[in-house]
Amino acid sequence: MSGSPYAPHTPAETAAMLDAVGVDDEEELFDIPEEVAFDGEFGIEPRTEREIRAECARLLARNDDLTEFLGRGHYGHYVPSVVDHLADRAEFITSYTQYQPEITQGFLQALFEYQSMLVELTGLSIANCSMYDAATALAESATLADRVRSTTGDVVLVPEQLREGKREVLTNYCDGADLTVETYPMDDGIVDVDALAERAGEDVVMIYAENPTVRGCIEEHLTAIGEVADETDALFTLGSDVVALSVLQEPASVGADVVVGEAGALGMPPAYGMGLGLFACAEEFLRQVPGRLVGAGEDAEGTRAYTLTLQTREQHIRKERATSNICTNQAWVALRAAIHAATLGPDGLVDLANDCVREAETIAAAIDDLSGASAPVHDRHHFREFAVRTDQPAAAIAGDLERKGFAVHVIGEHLLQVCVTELNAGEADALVEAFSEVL
Amino acid sequence: MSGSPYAPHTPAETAAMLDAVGVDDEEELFDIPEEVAFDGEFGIEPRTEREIRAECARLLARNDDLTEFLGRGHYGHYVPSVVDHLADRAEFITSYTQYQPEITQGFLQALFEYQSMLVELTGLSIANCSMYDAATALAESATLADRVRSTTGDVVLVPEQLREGKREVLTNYCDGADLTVETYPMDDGIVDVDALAERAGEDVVMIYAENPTVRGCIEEHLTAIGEVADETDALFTLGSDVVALSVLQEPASVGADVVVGEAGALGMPPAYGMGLGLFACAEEFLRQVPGRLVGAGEDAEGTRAYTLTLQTREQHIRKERATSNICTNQAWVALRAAIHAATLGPDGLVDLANDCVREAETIAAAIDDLSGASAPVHDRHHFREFAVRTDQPAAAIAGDLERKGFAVHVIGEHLLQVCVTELNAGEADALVEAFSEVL
Amino acid sequence: RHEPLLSEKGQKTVDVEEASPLPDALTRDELTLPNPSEPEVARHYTRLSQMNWAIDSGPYPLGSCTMKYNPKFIEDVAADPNGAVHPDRSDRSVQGTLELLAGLQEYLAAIGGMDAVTLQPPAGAAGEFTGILIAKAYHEKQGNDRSEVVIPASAHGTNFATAAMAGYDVVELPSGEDGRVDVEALDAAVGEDTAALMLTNPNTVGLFERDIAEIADIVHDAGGLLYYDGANLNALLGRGRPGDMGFDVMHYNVHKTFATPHGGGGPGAGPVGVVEELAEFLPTPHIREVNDGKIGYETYEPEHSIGKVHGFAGNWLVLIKTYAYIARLGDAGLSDAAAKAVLNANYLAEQIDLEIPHGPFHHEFGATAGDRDAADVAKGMLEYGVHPPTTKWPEMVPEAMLTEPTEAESQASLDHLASAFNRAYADDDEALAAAPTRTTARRIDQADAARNPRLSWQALGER
Amino acid sequence: RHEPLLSEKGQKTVDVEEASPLPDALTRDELTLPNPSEPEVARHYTRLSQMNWAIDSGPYPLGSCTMKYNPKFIEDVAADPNGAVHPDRSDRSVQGTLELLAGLQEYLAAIGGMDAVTLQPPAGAAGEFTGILIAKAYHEKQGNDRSEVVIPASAHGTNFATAAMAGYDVVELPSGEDGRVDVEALDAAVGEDTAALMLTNPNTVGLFERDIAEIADIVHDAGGLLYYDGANLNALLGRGRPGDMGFDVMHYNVHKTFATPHGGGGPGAGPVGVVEELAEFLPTPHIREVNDGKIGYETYEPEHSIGKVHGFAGNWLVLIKTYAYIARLGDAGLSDAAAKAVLNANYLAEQIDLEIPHGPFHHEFGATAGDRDAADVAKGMLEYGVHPPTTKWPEMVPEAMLTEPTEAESQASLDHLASAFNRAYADDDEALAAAPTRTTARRIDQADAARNPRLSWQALGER
Repeated sequence: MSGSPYAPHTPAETAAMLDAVGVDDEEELFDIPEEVAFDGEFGIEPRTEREIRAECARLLARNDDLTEFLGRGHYGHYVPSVVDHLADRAEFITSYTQYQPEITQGFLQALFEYQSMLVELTGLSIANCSMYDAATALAESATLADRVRSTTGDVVLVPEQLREGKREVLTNYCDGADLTVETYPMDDGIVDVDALAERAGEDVVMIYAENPTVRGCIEEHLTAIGEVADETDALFTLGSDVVALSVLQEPASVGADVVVGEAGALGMPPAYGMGLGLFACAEEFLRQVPGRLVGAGEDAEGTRAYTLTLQTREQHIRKERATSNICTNQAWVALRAAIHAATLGPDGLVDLANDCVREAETIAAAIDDLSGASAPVHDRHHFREFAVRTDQPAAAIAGDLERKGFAVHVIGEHLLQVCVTELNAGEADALVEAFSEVL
Repeated sequence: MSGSPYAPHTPAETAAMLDAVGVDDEEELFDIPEEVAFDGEFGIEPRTEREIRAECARLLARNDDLTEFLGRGHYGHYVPSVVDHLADRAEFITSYTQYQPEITQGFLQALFEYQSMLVELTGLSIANCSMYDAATALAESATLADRVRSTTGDVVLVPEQLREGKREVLTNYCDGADLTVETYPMDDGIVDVDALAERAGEDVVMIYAENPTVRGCIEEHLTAIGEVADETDALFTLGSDVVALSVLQEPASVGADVVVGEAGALGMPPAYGMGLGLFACAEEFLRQVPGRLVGAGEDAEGTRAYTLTLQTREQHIRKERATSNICTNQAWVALRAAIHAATLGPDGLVDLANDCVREAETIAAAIDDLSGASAPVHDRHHFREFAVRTDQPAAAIAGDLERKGFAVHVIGEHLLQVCVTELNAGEADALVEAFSEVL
Repeated sequence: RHEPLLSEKGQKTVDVEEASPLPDALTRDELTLPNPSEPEVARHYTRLSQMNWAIDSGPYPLGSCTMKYNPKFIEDVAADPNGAVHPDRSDRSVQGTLELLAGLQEYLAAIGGMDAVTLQPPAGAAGEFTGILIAKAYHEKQGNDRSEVVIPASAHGTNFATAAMAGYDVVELPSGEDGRVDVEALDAAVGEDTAALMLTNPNTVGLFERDIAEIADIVHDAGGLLYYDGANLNALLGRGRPGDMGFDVMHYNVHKTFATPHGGGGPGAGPVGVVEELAEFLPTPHIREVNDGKIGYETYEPEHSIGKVHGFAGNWLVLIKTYAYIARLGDAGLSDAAAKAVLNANYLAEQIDLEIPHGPFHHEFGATAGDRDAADVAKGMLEYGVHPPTTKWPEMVPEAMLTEPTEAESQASLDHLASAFNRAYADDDEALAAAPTRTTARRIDQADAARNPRLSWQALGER
Repeated sequence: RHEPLLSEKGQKTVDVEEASPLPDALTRDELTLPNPSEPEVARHYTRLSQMNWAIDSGPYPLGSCTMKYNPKFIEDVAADPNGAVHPDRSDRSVQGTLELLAGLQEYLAAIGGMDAVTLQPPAGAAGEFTGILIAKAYHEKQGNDRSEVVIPASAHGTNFATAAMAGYDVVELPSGEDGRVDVEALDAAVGEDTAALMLTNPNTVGLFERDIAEIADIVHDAGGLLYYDGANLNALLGRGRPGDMGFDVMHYNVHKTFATPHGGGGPGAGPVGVVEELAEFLPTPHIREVNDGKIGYETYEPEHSIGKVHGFAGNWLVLIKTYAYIARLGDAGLSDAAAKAVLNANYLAEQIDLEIPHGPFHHEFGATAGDRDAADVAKGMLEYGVHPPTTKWPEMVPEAMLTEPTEAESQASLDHLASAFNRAYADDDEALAAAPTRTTARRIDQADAARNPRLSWQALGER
């Protein structure tokens, strides 16, 4: 087969169609001046699907088989099979954005339910139906702050301990809005509220904090942070993830205006950083929300029906005055997260989150018992992950661990970070054993 | 969770239902006399789905990673991904037999199409919508021969070279019908027609032949065999498979009354012998066919519709006078075969079959070039597989090959058998190389 | 809503003689088949699937069929490419496969109270055939040719057909007044010609054969064997084991009891369990653990094996799913499945207006449509968006609607089902005769389809 | 046909303070969510899926969206568990992932005629943002602050929004008489403030910008860069490359050009290609081959990297599917995809009764509904079982029905689509206003939904 295997034309059909169009061959239909036409080759040899499956399997088998104790914003939880089976249904995965709601009620309802789950988890009234990932969701919250700013300032305050990728994405979005990103200090792993209060003021349009923090510490001063933001008219954006939100303080209860973070902690296996941006906010910002929103309405018979709504916020209507340029989002990943959450139910979610607390504590204590390391570095409650101080250089220890089959983060010269979920908890003893050999 | 994770009852629902039924707990509903009641334990510890997936993956990883050059009735061809994706759709795989045709038109049509493809491949008018495998299909053909016998005999004649499993299953079915299984000789891998003609006669109710034979030889005397059967009023049952039928002589054209064989050569990856019994026969035996048949009819609006038909042949109606005891069959495997055939189309099927001829020839010649082996043993055309004569004991050579990562059949003290399809053709050079080292 | 046949979407004829490297005499002339592109294949079968009811569509309360939810993860377990091996591999090269199957043999033996289990039979009916062949081989080895198999009238049709296939005469035992085996009639029917009694327990209207111990004594005293039809084992899990009740041989219907998907008709698997005395007759190959320090598991031929009932080792993909399901539930889950299956049947029975002649029933019940036609009521139920029960069987219940909700339905689902039941039962004859109207096809004339069999697109003139 | 909300099927409140090992001050009080069992989850989403149109349901001719068949095997390639790695793994431990991605970078560079490609942008719009940030970084490095981005009126809304997000003023260029860029107007609009011209080619009604060489000269002469919006690249495969036309930076929409599934809104991927001069500005991490004898591929930060546009490395699962699709088609297949996409658009155009103001078009065309309301005609098409085209956009075509069938439709499918088009177009206003009647939902009042936003089940009072 020299043509596309996915073009269904038989030679006879092609001939009939060319005839109907009135040309001898397809080339006549192209209106490309000679001077810019391409008649070279890409040099890509077509392969059969069997060959490509074998080729990609062979390539990916070159990845080392490590047990990952990695987190810092990208989390692996066990995704029940039912999530794959349902989300992979062709009617979901091969569909497009729901521009004709009468024949796309299924996906619209699923996204409406996803929004509703986020409303419950955050306590905020509005959740959109996805951003790309936690970093872009954070960045979009800054441009929202810019649009609704009630101060004269242009500073977005972020914690000094922040995943670099988030900071870089945030900076790129802030640049275009003439905002600048500055940091405030941390106190033993959580926000130094006094320092934050001192820094806050007229020039600050948004304060960002995380719970848990990038080092896995559970923030203890959320209410105080909310008060600082409130007093200085800054938007309070809280970063978290859908599993942590199941048990940690409800963002609305501490005065958060916006919640961003990683919703792909449910529904997605580790996928080299592919995520699902959670974005929720208070009712008052409804018309400034970036991204798509699904609303309930009625059809001509008065039956409840769902539709994309408030589209005048979006780029395809509002162009340069849109709330964001986002078009394609992560709808299918949101569907996966919703199915995963539904499968777990509130009991399963809370159990999962509680295990994230217990396991981190247990393993930190076991590492702390070893000579040559102390953990957790911060005297705080932890969620999923914690930092480890090492006597020897951290990079060398991580390298040794990798040779023994374990991956951990290096976050400083003498600092490692370890993340535990139910996916690797069974290997935690082996990790501690390996630590004892390489410290 | 101590109960079944697939029983949806919340404690409150269970209580309400018990109340409605008027009992305090479920145990009251069981009417089992103490003397036969079981109050022990099975000793089966429940595991989570994650644990079971890991456990089974670990177990199956203990299977050696061999390149299989194995056939002899169970063939591996590449199954396009689209087959899995479509056949795994819940509406197909979680459905039951189509006892209510008005809401199961989809599966009925798919099975009707499967039957139609077999009608085309065999040239016979009737194909059922599956038997368990080639062996049971062969056995059912003998009981059909018994029911329609026009001779006074009770002998079923089979080739001396026949897969043992087929012969054993056939014998078990024949026993109950008071039939006996006898063999006729082969001549250099195919039927010795003269010997067969001599043996045939009044006492023979059925003659079975295969094309290709169990050793991969393409039968050259089909017409003559058909004539022998015709002249002696024996039923002529021909064994084959759906790929071979795409190019080899059409069974109807050589006088076959029944075609049996392996239809799982399409649609199924190697599955430890799990198969799909092909069963087709001439119109005259319609009411003696074993197994299910899907027919076209009309609904109340006169629209074409499909339904299970001629069910009075079946056990659930006719009980001990049924044409077979078969109830659950291999419907989903038939669906897979149909999707695979549709995806290939006639061009793809013929190409696949032609490659089965060419590859076998090429590799036999390459092995023949080695000292210490000759191939093919039979001076015939081959399909997919061929026998190899070895100077050294075959079992030892096969063991050596296995240590080098290749699996072949041992079929005699100095006989091996090698089967080539597109799945292993890419490794054929390596096999020949390995042969050269171990012969 | 009509989906054309593949053949109606375009076929192609290939000149095989021309294309084949073989001599013309060995090939067919040509081959004509549909030639859709992959996108067309995907749409065709996606559409067909949407025209098909399934357990994932809603309740499927077919009595004696046990259509329960099929956990999705068992599909992923079965899809492991390391399990995709050829059956002729050497034992030492497929230790993983053998260990898993040996583990399943043990699970099933424990659940049935049996001493040994073969996994070879590819379906329940094949299991019956295997079991009866084992009984026959046992009697023959005893030098004791027997000619009859006794079967209650309420048994599945397969029992009768199986006995006949194995060459036995069938002695049909009418149901007793209470819907169970009439022990006196059994005593009269059993004798020196009795090879076996085939019994379903609970029986096909969900009644436990309370006299099973006495029944077993009668059959055993006459030198016969007791065969257990596993169709209703789901109701007994953890509360009764055929082996403890005196059964000598049994089959398991894994799709009914262990949630393997039925696939629109199959594949199933019908493992057979036997007591120690019968183990030597099991089909070949059988799997056992070895402890000679070399390999862990091996296949072998039992000493007096009946040979084979399947060309290879049965339906592997179904067996591995069975293993995964049993492992998921464990003792407590299996026991709960039975409890909830029985609760659901009893709860549903409370909600419907139809009379149920026999009880106390377990996981299923035979309601009677009385003076209504059960098949018509079933069509009426289609109108209300559910799949109806099995109709007009077993015969001991007039106009029977044999109903088995399984443990996988919620209270809300049962209420919905009951409502459909009651509405259809209350509909007038005219409405029932017109039903269904909202389905892919309207009422299909099955009698006409049987009178004028058109079994292929060729027969429709579509080639 | 209505499917209740999950919340309507039963919720549960968990006392989190009680359940959590954390101090109460650090936890929420309680959590209330639906608690369906797995069987109920399966039925809920199975039902929802059946209420959703998809490419596997039928043609999806949304202009500029390029909804083509998604080969199934690319899903299996993406499901490989060996690819499920964390982004913070060391380079040496994920050589397979890096090699595959490096291979994709090369494929895309060859197809676009670019020198370097980043795979990080998670969607087309993110690709635009990346490209414009690169242009901005380039100008800044030149010490050459520019404030404007020029965009034709017919461009996608994302172009305008992207330029604004990057801090640029937008200069909108009205379409010329012939539907293409008016070169004189462009000449007038471009100057020393011009950072870039963003251009889609073929444009959004399928017209090739024949003057592209002159356009490129004008922009380049003014010191600006040329940005290529890859939305319509499917039409050019093998016949024209943005790099050869003078474009400096471009994004690829992999779902449009390379058949990755759109997933009901996403995820996508928007790789960005640049000419050599701009490679130093690409996002970090970038992937390159190393030849120091140790490892094969590494990630690194380009010298003047713009930093990041995604928290990690983009949408991996989409990228691997892209690789598999390109590998499947190869040169000839890609070229044929473009040929058939253009043939299909032209054939379909021949079959419909609506006027098409501009041509010659390639893979899509902007038909006009004339004095009919395009959105109403679209609803009318739903009545005939197809998905309608994009409506009322771009504005250069009055009552536009922007139609793109893609290469994946057969002649029969196009005929069916044309028939739906023509029937709806011929229906009277009343019929159109009443349409659709046979869909899951009837016509939905979107204005009312926007006036009274209810965006959660809580807002519906369903908690």
